[in-house]
Amino acid sequence: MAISVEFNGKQVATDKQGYLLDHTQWQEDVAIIMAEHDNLVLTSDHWEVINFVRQFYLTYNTSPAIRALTKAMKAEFGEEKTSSRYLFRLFPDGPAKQATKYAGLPKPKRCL
Amino acid sequence: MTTLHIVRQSAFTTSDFAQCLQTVKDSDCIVFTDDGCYNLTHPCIKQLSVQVELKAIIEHVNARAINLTNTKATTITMNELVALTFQTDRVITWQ
Amino acid sequence: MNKLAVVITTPPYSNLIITALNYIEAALHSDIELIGVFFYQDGVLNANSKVQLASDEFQTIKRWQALHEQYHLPLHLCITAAEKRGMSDENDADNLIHPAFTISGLGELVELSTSADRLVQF
Amino acid sequence: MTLHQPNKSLALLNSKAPYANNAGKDALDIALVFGSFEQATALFFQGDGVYQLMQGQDGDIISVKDYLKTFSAFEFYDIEDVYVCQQSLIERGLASDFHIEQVQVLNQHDFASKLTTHSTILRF
Repeated sequence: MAISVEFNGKQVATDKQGYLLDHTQWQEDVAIIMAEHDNLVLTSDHWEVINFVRQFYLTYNTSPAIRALTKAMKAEFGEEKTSSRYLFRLFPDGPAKQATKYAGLPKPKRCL
Repeated sequence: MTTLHIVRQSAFTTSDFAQCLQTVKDSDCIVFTDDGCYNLTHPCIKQLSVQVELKAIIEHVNARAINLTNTKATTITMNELVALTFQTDRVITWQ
Repeated sequence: MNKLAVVITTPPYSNLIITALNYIEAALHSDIELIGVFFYQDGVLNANSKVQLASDEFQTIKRWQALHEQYHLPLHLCITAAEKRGMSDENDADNLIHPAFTISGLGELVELSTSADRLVQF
Repeated sequence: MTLHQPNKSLALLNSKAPYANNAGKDALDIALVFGSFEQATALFFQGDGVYQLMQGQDGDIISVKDYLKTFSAFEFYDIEDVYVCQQSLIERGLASDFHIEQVQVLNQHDFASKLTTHSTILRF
């Protein structure tokens, strides 16, 4: 993975794993390009999660762990769309990690 | 249900022991280790209104030339501290 | 048998670490089972193999190493706390983590705290 | 993993103000992980630790990542029990004006009693 991601002719710096170094530089195009690298086409179901994770981070200053993510999403999207099986189908590398990356947020801590 | 309090800092420097004193209950045990041993001569130890056992690690007291004659404390070894860990129900380390 | 776990938040350059090591040694010699030690905050510096001490000072890392070798005592290192302090396992050049220590995370602390009858912090 | 031991619970006793060091954040990280593993976890604030709960603070002003905002997410980690020592508030001339809702103010005796209902106590 490059140490930057290019969109609209602009380079945005990332860490070695491809997470943006500055979350304020994020735009929706960034998520689309990151997903393309992973051979993933983002659907509206993906966007629900990506936007939710980003909003969670902006509100609480932390990216949610998977259990907290499903719990927080349940109130808004209901049982069916927040089961961890559903989320793992959308984000095979792990919903917390992958959605966090596409949402332009820092890499979740290794120890968590 | 009793608590073992391990106090490692001098009350002349930090408020850890003062907070320990706010938390300690009847039949608890306070063990002074390291600079916590200086608390045996700190005025705030007189605030103790509950019945607690006061103990200090013998090497830590002797190394610091602390005189225990006018205190209610007894000295223990590290082995005894390990045993106390299980004779009480939980441990709080004030450091 | 009574089970004990220890959390170390004291750095190796503090003399308070000697007390922690003496306590752990006393526990290993008694009839309780010490199931593991978890290093957190500045405690992770205990695993830094590049820490240099004069030969006449207390040799912290050698004591940890000896306890690990003699008693197979698991020494769990919170990797996030270690990385924050310049100790990484990502490549050999940066790897300052002594092999007696295991790369670990806070999930391990959950495991230790649920398995142990007492968790003591030093 | 042997989870769900009914008699096991963790208390995190916070004794440091929020911005000078990482103690509060380090304790919070433990709380969030224990919560994620469905372990009963309670937070206690005593001494300068009570400053972590006060309304209106903003670490961004001094370039500190403000972990206090994360306290508002406790419900998603099943952290319901947050206790503050009344004596510590009084000593510092503080009113019960907190940035999260579920804080319970306990007098010295009740604070100690509540704290010692927990099987494991870590202090930061």
